[in-house]
Amino acid sequence: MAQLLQHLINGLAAGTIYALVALGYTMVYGVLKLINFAHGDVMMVGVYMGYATAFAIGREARGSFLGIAAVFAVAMLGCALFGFLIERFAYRPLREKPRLTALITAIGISFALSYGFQLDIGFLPGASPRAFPEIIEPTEWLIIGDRDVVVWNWQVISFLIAVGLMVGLQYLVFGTRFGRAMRAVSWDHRVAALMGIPTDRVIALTFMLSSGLAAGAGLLYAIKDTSVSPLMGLYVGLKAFVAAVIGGIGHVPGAVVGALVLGLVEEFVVGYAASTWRDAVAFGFLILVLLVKPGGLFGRVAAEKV
Amino acid sequence: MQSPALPVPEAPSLVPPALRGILPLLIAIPTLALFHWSLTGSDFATYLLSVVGVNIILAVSLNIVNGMTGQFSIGHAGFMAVGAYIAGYTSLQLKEVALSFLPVSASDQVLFMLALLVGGVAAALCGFLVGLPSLRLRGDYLAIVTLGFGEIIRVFVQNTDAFGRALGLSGIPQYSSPGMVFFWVFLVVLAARRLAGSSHGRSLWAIREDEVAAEAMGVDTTGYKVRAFVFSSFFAGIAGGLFAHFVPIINPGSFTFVRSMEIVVMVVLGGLGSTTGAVVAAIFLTLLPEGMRSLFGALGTEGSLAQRVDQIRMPIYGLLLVVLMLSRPQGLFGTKELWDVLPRWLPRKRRGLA
Amino acid sequence: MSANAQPVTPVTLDTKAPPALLRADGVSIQFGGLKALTDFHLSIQQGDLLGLIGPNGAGKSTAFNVLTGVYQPSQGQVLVRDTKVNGRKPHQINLLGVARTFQNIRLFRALTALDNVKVACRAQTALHQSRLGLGAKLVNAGHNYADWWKALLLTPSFQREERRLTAQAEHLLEVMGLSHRRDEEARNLPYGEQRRLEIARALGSQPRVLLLDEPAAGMNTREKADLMVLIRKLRDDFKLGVLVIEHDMKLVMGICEQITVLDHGETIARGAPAEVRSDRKVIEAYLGDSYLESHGGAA
Amino acid sequence: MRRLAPMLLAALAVMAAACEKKTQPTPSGEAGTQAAQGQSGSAASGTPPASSDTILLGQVGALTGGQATFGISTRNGIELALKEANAAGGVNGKKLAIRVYDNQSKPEEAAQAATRLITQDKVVLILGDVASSNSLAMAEKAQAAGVPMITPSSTNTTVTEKGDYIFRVCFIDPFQGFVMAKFAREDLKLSKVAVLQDNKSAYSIDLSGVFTRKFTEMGGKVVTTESYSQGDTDYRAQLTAIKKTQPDGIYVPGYYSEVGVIARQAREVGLKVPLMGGDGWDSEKLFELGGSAIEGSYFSNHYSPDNPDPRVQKFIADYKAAYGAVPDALAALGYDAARVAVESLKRAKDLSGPSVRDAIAQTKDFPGVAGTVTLDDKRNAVKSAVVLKVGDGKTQYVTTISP
Repeated sequence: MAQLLQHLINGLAAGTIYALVALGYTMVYGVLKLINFAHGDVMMVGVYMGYATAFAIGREARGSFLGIAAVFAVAMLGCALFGFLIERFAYRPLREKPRLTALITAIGISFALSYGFQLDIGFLPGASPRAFPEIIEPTEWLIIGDRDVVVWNWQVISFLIAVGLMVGLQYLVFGTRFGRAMRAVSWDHRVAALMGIPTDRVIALTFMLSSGLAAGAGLLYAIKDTSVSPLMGLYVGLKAFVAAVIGGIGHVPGAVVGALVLGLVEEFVVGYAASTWRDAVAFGFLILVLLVKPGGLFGRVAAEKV
Repeated sequence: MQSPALPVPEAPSLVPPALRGILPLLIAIPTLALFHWSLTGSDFATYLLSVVGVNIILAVSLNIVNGMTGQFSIGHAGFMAVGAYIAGYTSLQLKEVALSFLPVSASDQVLFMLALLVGGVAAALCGFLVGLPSLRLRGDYLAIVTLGFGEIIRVFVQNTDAFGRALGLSGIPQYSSPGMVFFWVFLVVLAARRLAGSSHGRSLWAIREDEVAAEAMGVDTTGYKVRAFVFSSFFAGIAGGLFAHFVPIINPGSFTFVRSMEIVVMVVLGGLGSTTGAVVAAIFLTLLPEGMRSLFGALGTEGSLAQRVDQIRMPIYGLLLVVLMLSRPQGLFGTKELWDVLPRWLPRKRRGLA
Repeated sequence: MSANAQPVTPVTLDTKAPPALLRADGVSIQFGGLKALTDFHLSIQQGDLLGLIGPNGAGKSTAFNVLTGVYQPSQGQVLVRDTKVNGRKPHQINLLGVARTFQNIRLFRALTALDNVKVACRAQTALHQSRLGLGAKLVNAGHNYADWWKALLLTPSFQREERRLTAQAEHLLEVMGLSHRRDEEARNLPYGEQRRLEIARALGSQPRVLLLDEPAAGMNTREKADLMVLIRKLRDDFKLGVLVIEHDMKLVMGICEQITVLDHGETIARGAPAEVRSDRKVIEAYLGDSYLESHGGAA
Repeated sequence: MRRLAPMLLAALAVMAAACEKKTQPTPSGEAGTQAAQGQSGSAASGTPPASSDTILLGQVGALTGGQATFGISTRNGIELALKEANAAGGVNGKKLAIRVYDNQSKPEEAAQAATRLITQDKVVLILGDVASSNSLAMAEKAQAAGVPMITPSSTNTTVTEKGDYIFRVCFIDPFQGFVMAKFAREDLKLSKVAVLQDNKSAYSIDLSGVFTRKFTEMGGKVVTTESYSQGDTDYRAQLTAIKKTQPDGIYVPGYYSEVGVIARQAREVGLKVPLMGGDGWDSEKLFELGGSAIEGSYFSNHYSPDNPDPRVQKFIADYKAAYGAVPDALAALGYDAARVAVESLKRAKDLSGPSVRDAIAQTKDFPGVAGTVTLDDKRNAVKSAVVLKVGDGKTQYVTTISP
């Protein structure tokens, strides 16, 4: 029983972080119908930005609230700018071109980033993983029994941050003018442009938002698992993408639910079945969901107007 | 039925109809033999060309699904893995076997062919299974199912002792030769072209252009999509089999989704639907990293920087992809074939897809 | 077949005639809460030229989609020569002899005009795979794969088949006056020719019933007049039953022998053009007062 | 038909064209062209041919991809050894040069790079990769071409079974698994051990298999075997499952890049028992990644940095000066492999494959930094292993176990 509870907590912790990354996939897909394969790698870049900041401000400042805020701010803003640049120079020129074209540039960027960061030249960090500085000193937040179940402070903090970001996002999409513009662009960006919506700006902002969110998620991830590496984006990105599809890609709450479900499924497969089959089960689960609900858990397959 | 029965016109070609089917083979086999003979003794060319050939087979076969049928498969490496492992395993089992009525080398080639076909058929069966969800799934959702399939295959192999788990299958006899690889390249190109020009190919194009209209015109869209998957994965399996017989060790790390992505890149770069485009893109992208090696090698061989340059190839490869797509978003040839984009003074084919 | 005819209220029209080529019996369809079509009846015989009219959103295209299997009816049934086709896929219904065009032209844009027609011609040689047992399905599947092999091996029989398809498609292009566009990509054709090409393509599937969804949309008066003549000619030459959705009153009234009027998914009138024209309900619901005025009170 | 003949011709033309294009920017480089056109001419492409004053060696390693960090360490070790050898006058007056190719941690790339080294660059000897599957791919090519190959750290038994040109300077998996089983049973007196293996690494699976067998034979019990995949960062689920079985030790035969994080998370879920591992642990990074959590763990290794032997201390100092880090086991093995190669080249009567092979095969009691190397008739190094304890940011020598 205690073990079950512990697995539940672990699964949720992993799921919240998938969720933040999955939200980035879903938002970009929503406005552009583009599977942004570079998303995970953008996240990785953000984490390294946070890593560099944490070192720059020194060991003492790191633990303070301001220190943490600075690390997150630099990483998220830096990453948002980075996302903007990628959108501006790699995706925007291809917007009216076949959809697959932009997908290939996304793959190109993904390769360039994940391989580029493996170089040990100049500021690039090199291939080996590094320990992420403990900007949040880990302490037990809740202990049940003889350490049967342990909830850590960072689990609570990242859960709160994640929930806060999600609520904010939901408000942004459904409660603001920008969100309305975003949804309009998502429906049909040509028509939205005709209606006077500055499509380019909306798309650019969406990219910045999703990249910033990815950086935040990446930092939480790095805090949770205490390490950073150039390939981390590949794995997290793929899983988050799967989560977004399970929830119904393009659907904001769907991405969150999909990610939590995926986090739990993975945790329980490893905890109670064979850990070697984790990835297979994750993908098998995905295929099963899609066969039953072809648009994901929440997405609807729009009936094509004939 | 109501339309007047039209007389079927006679074949306009000089070549008798019965011969048209096999004539390319009659030309290709001696050419390939010559090609094979000219490569004897140059191992690196042999190896490199084999890789090029395998990538051509992969790109051309994926083009049937992604380009001609307009579906979006990103799990091609999975089919390749199935072919590679099944063919490799078959060859390992048959290593000691020889057909008594043939000389050993000929017998090896016969068994090799057998192993390839077994691998191809196994991959085709998987293609059938993966194609089935296309009953219900469209576009990106189908894509992620293919991706999932590829990953499941990888995990399966990684957990199966018979397939060597993480170490992979090694000691597969090196039966493959450029002649054999390019024989299959020739077959897949021929098959893709003939398919494109046939009524079946037209049905695939129709699905790509407008699935609803195709369905309304009596095209069994699901059936065609499944068949396109089967056809394409058969050749992917063959490519895997060939791959296994010249590397000659296969392990799960060679069939990740990054690999699938590389094949998708070839198809899109060549121009979705263009068979020759896929061929050219596969050649170009396969030789590109080796070319960079030569380039960097020429720039300097001493010093520690020179030893690091090999790492720089992959980031540059990624950036080049971006630049290429920005400069030619429709791919090299669009949906056209090589001869449609050749200069005017060269003899041209009639426009159109057939 | 008539033995297992369902106990439904027969369509009130002409019950003595041979089984209708295409018949809708009390078809209703709902999307969510919205009733797009209610209790729709229709019957098409060979030689008929029927019209289906109604204001925007009246359910005309929905009716087409139900008849061709794109949508499944919530209630009622669709019969092709007394065979119930509910639940069958569009391509299966097409193979039973029902072909259509689309309101918003849906050609295979990157294919040549000839290839567009050949796609439809080809399909007719495929086997009917509607309600087959497993064994038959397997045989069928085997046959399908064998067919691909024929194409790959370029067997003489395959080549003959290809030539036959080409000849057939060329003939249809000629009928529709498109021979000069044979090797042009469909997307490069002018609008009116695209419409005609769509009809040629529909004819390629050798239908008994042809459903035309606003065939004259976007045409000028002269083209429309030509089209009217052409549709009649096609009906006679190809021995078809034709159902036309049209906005242009003149066209419908000019060529159709019987007209069904839809409004909000309900059939509000049916009859000869003259009857429909004088139907008060139709005038109010569909044509509106302005029409009455402009046509000097046609009734 | 008419459309096929030109197509074939075009395809051939394209192939030729593409190849030419590829080497266009290369001023002197015709390698690609020649290769593609099937002329096995002399190695061109800016490669210094095996001229009179240099001897060219080749290395293929993972410089990018999931295992890049190991490949790069190996490369550094080799580089250092060659630098020293050149400073000491090279081999019989000739300087040594090395050509390093990346295999992206993929066997097919390894085979391609090895073939390129052999036929284009005409190297006299190849140094292999860390991952056994990559070394196996290279071994096939090296053996077929009759070019000797020394793998620094591929511990899978099958590698050297590929043929008489393939050598290694490290011990093999069965031995290392045995060492830890013996140590755990006899020195630590453990009876219930859980195993956590890297399912993506043949090395890890082998060690875990041998350990399980030996440990059971010695009367212990392996209570559970869990797996992770290289590149994972969250092991809490496995560790929680392990915790349930209440082991008194955990064997984690993986690489330091994962082990450090595993140690932290083990402590986090409340597992206080010692961790044990193999030479894959040996890196300064282990302390960084594992922090205080890794202290009190044990691993088997080729050498101990505490070894007062001046050779070892000098190597560590030189390596630190050159690369700013304490060498890990892979760097030490790379260094040893390169030095064995250099020594053998000195002894070889000429630079032909068979002569070099024979010279390598005679290696006996060679004083490497990672233990003394004597090659047995299966071309494996017969070496003893040391067990190290991790404590306070460095390792402490515990014991030596001989085969």
